Amino acid sequence: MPTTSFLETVTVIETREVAKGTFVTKVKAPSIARNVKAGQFVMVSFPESTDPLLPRAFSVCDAFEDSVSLLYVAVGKGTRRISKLLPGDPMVFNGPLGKGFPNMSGQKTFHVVVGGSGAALIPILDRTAKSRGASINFYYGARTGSQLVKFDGVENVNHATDDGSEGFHGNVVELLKKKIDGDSSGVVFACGPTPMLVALQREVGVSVETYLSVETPMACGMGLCQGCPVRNAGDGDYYLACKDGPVFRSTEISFEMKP
Amino acid sequence: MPTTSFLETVTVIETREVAKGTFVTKVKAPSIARNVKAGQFVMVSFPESTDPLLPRAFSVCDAFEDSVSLLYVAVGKGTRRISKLLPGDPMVFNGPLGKGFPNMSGQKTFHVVVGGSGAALIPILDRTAKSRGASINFYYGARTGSQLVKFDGVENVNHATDDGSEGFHGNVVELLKKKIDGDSSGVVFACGPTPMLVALQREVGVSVETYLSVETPMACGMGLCQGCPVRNAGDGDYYLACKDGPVFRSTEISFEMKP
Amino acid sequence: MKPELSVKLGKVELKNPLMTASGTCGYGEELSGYFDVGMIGAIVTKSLTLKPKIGNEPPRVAEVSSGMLNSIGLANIGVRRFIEEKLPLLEKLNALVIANIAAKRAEDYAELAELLAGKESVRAVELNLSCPNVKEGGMEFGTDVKALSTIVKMVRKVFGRTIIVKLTPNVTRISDFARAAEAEGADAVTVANTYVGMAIDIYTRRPKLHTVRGGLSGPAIRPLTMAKVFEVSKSVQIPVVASGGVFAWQDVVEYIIAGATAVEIGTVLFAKPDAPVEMVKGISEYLADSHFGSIAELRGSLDVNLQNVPHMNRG
Amino acid sequence: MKPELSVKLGKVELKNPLMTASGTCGYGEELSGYFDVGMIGAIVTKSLTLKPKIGNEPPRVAEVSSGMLNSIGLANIGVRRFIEEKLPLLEKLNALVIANIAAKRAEDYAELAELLAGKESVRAVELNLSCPNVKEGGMEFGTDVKALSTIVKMVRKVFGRTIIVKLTPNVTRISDFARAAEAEGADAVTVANTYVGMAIDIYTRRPKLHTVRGGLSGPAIRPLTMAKVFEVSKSVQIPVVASGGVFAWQDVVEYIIAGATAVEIGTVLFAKPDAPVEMVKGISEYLADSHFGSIAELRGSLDVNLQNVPHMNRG
Ligand SMILES: Cc1cc2nc3c(=O)[nH]c(=O)nc-3n(C[C@H](O)[C@H](O)[C@H](O)COP(=O)(O)OP(=O)(O)OC[C@H]3O[C@@H](n4cnc5c(N)ncnc54)[C@H](O)[C@@H]3O)c2cc1C
Ligand SMILES: Cc1cc2nc3c(=O)[nH]c(=O)nc-3n(C[C@H](O)[C@H](O)[C@H](O)COP(=O)(O)OP(=O)(O)OC[C@H]3O[C@@H](n4cnc5c(N)ncnc54)[C@H](O)[C@@H]3O)c2cc1C
Ligand SMILES: Cc1cc2nc3c(=O)[nH]c(=O)nc-3n(C[C@H](O)[C@H](O)[C@H](O)COP(=O)(O)O)c2cc1C
Ligand SMILES: Cc1cc2nc3c(=O)[nH]c(=O)nc-3n(C[C@H](O)[C@H](O)[C@H](O)COP(=O)(O)O)c2cc1C
Ligand code: FES
Ligand code: FES
Repeated sequence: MPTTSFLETVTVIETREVAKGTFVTKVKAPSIARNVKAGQFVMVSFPESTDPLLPRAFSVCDAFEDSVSLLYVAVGKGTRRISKLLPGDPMVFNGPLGKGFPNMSGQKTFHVVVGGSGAALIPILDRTAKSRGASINFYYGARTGSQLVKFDGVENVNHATDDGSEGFHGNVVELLKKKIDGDSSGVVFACGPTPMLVALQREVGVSVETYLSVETPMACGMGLCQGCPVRNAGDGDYYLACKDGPVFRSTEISFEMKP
Repeated sequence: MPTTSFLETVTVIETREVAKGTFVTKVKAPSIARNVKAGQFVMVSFPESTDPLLPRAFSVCDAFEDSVSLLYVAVGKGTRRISKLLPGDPMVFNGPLGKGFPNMSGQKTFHVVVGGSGAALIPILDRTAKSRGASINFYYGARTGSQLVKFDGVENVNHATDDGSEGFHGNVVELLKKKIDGDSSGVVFACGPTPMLVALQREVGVSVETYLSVETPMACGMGLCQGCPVRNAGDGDYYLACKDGPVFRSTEISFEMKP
Repeated sequence: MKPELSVKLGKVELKNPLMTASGTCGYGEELSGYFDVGMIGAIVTKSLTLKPKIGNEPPRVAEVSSGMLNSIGLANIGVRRFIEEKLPLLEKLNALVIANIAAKRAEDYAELAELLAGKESVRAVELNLSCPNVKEGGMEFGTDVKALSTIVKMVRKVFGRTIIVKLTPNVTRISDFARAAEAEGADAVTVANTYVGMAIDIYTRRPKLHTVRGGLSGPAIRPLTMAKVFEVSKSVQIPVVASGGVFAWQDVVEYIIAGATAVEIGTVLFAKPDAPVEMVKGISEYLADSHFGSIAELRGSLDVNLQNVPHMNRG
Repeated sequence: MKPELSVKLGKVELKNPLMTASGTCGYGEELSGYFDVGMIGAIVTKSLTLKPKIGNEPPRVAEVSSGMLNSIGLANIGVRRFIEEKLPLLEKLNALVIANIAAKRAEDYAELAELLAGKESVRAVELNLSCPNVKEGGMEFGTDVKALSTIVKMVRKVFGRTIIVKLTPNVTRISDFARAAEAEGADAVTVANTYVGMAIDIYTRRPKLHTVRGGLSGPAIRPLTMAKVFEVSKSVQIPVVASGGVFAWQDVVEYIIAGATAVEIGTVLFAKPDAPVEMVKGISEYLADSHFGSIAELRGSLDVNLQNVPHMNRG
């Protein structure tokens, strides 16, 4: 049976531009805030409008008391629209949806690898790790330093940039490999562009317990449409990213969408 | 050859709710402001959006120096959208379009009959009459008093309401007939709902020189689509409301759209 | 007095004219967290095939202006697992169940219907004919009047309850197909499935769907399907189920005025999974405000002079 | 280096692939206040008939989701007044003129073409076949392959310059019609005219168009026409002119990638009469940014494995 989810009319509390073209929007969404776990997502739509027509999926970036935050890069119709909402404006959230990351425990070290809007997972994973007493390290990659979001109160964030303008000069998977240096005792969580996930699966997932949060096009987010298949590495059947994921054990899936 | 018209990106100066559900939006539109005459209209569209898809026609309500005002009732997609724009927001105006009312002169008395959003013509006709030294009277009808817009500095406005809550109790055509009382020396200008225009044509247009500004659905406003036919009372051919009108001599046209 | 919302498709009575559209509501239970699925006229299942199907490679969905393209490829768990696992859930939820079926051979439609005939709680079958006919080189069944007639005839023999034939809109004159379905004893026709469409990413120069072309649904198609519902309702006596682009209760009313008996809602569920709730309310209030006592009075109430309707007087 | 934008339709060379769509630009001169009509590939006139036509009763236009319905009814001043009054203006404006023609009898198409053949400045004719065939009980010419062939053959005899056949999309398989046009010597096909649609005012319960049904244009139809342009461009050797739902330069590029040689713009002109100016700029920059030297290189560059394209693998 699916996790309980809510169709909630939420209202905007505030929106901030946290890096070039990247925004965090905080909304009042009590039911979702109280039930979400790290790695789950919400489908966002706009009442009284059919443009955009389909709801958009966003990972929950943080949840605290009554509020939920989203972090997104304003690239298209949906994200540009959210970024322009004023405090008090409504949206409809459907969530929390999907299966999040496995529960964290104090026994293990968690290595979280993110790129682009995958950085949305930093605050919620950090909050979860702290509440569970787990030790967590972040590896956060971007093309250039101005795209990196700084998160207040989050420690252990290792930056990587393609142009070397901040942190490690190179990609974030290289950075992770350098840091763990063959130690396969930890757990890797990752969220970001598909090429990054493919590299992790190939270069890290074989030796370290690795979980990937995948992004596929989604029309519904709740198992209605069969629009979000992810190939099962075993029998070649499909999982649904929205119901069976979006987080998968890296050994369970095979990427077939051209990255 | 068509009147010169401009495709102007205009910016909102301010929007005021001037009666229940009725708004006046003032924009900066220098080229149109300097060239418009009373009874002409503009086609309004929104850059970067295809919803609404077609531009909307609005009579120019007033034009002064660099600015143009529109008066509208927020009933649908286009009007609701305009009413929510903030100062500085852009729209695209195409205009001035169509043929306006005939020139006014000091020799005659002008009786202007308006209903609903037809009230848009009061300010611009008043301004024109004053500049030409013509004497002008307005007859302005609505269902109820709260829908009547009060125009600063405009005198000689006679109100009529269906419910008698303000001014004459009855319809505005009756009011006009009572006031002119068989005197056919003046000129009647009218703009408003089709049933009002039909009544004027039948009951006043036969004896008094009468000009009607008609409203038809319009897709382009500039003669491209042939979407806005108005039956020629003579040969049964069609005029185009956008190019040959929207103002017609009442004896020239016959109404066939079910009012 | 509350207006009467119930409608009949063959012998089955729906408590209101709303149905879910196949493929947009999973197997029904997925919606049960959002509203009481017993309150909607009918739940129409994802197309069921004899064997489970994994469906097409991704990407399978893409958004376009006021619509979406899909090429799911009939991904489903197969009719047997449906009967074992999903039907009992739907029964428990008091849903009125209509099973949509699809196949690549005429015989397979009959076999599917026969399997479902054994389950009383499957109150009707809806035949999805937008599938490639493997014998005839992959032409859609629904674009070949003879193939359609054969399938309906075969299913009619084995299935005594309501048969609804879901027509494809991708033909020159859809009413020819509706008449053929009626002639073979179908109880209703659904007008219509999705329209063949396509979109390209101009930067990668790749199609947005793996299968290149897919089916267009959503508000973009509503005026097209409206014209077809009107045409078909003037051509056959059996009820017409409208399917295409409904996003608000006003759209349901519009289809009923055009001649529909019931109305399916599909793509809207993705953004508003509880849409049926406010739609039933909206329809009910509209009927009351407009002094209609029932859906039947509203049906086909379009005020129109048929002489104004040239075969195709446009441009 | 500036990319080469010119394209050829038969013997006529357009300086860029943009054309106005018939019926959406008056006779061309109406646009001249908004941009230099000599800069666009071609101006296609409103459909011309032998005698002037006053057109249908209003209402003739209505807005729907991402589109509009129209039933203008071919209102036009007639071919003779066009030649006398409008053509000289277009010549003066240096427009490349394509005359769109329409008729209710095959012979009339030939007569129209013959009249226009005498005018050198009419560089091509585009045959609008979405008209009722009076002899065949009002079926659209464009839905009858034989009627189409007859008309193209007759026009080919009297008109030596470029003949473009504008196809209707309201058929099961549009490529059959494109092939017929090619076989009779047409130089290009336009894919496609508007789609039959309908809308109802639910409060008056009257159709939004006097003729009840009308033609759907605008972004809503773009994915549909995209699929047809792709299909037709794989079926014939002659150039395909795309027409349907272009609102931005990206849409023009998408059609060219799908296989179009030229692209008509229609409904967008109502909101943006100067749209061609920024479209030419956008296309030009796209080509440069993507390292294409010419439109010809971009044409049909869709990266696609044709084996992924089932005849109709949807749902
Ligand atoms: C489970 C899940 C979780 C997600 N979480 C987040 C999140 O936390 N933050 C977030 O920003 N997004 C997230 N996404 C992606 C999100 O759903 C949207 O696709 C994305 O935000 C773009 O939406 P849009 O409406 O602005 O763009 P659209 O209008 O849909 O697209 C506009 C254009 O941008 C391109 N485009 C679409 N997505 C991207 C992209 N990611 N990068 C670059 N170009 C793109 C498209 O090809 C298109 O041409 C998630 C997706 C899934 C499936
Ligand atoms: C020459 C001309 C001048 C015009 N001048 C003005 C003007 O100065 N001020 C003004 O407000 N309008 C004016 N109009 C009408 C205007 O163009 C729009 O049609 C109107 O404002 C509604 O637009 P919308 O986008 O808000 O509604 P839409 O989204 O187009 O319509 C929404 C709903 O409202 C209904 N509706 C549409 N118009 C009206 C109406 N007028 N009253 C009640 N219901 C309606 C429609 O049937 C529809 O169901 C003029 C029209 C013409 C042709
Ligand atoms: C994602 C998706 C999957 C669909 N799957 C099926 C299907 O399996 N069988 C079927 O008969 N129709 C299927 N359809 C068509 C719908 O049932 C419906 O007829 C169509 O989408 C038009 O309605 P709408 O615009 O309300 O979505 C599907 C549509 C969508 C969007
Ligand atoms: C108002 C209007 C009038 C039209 N008149 C004609 C016509 O006379 N002849 C013709 O061949 N096509 C006509 N068309 C079809 C257009 O030329 C074009 O093929 C169609 O609108 C699709 O393109 P678009 O979506 O860019 O508008 C007309 C379209 C519209 C909207
Ligand atoms: S997004 Fe619809 S099933 Fe996953
Ligand atoms: S509105 Fe297009 S011709 Fe008048």
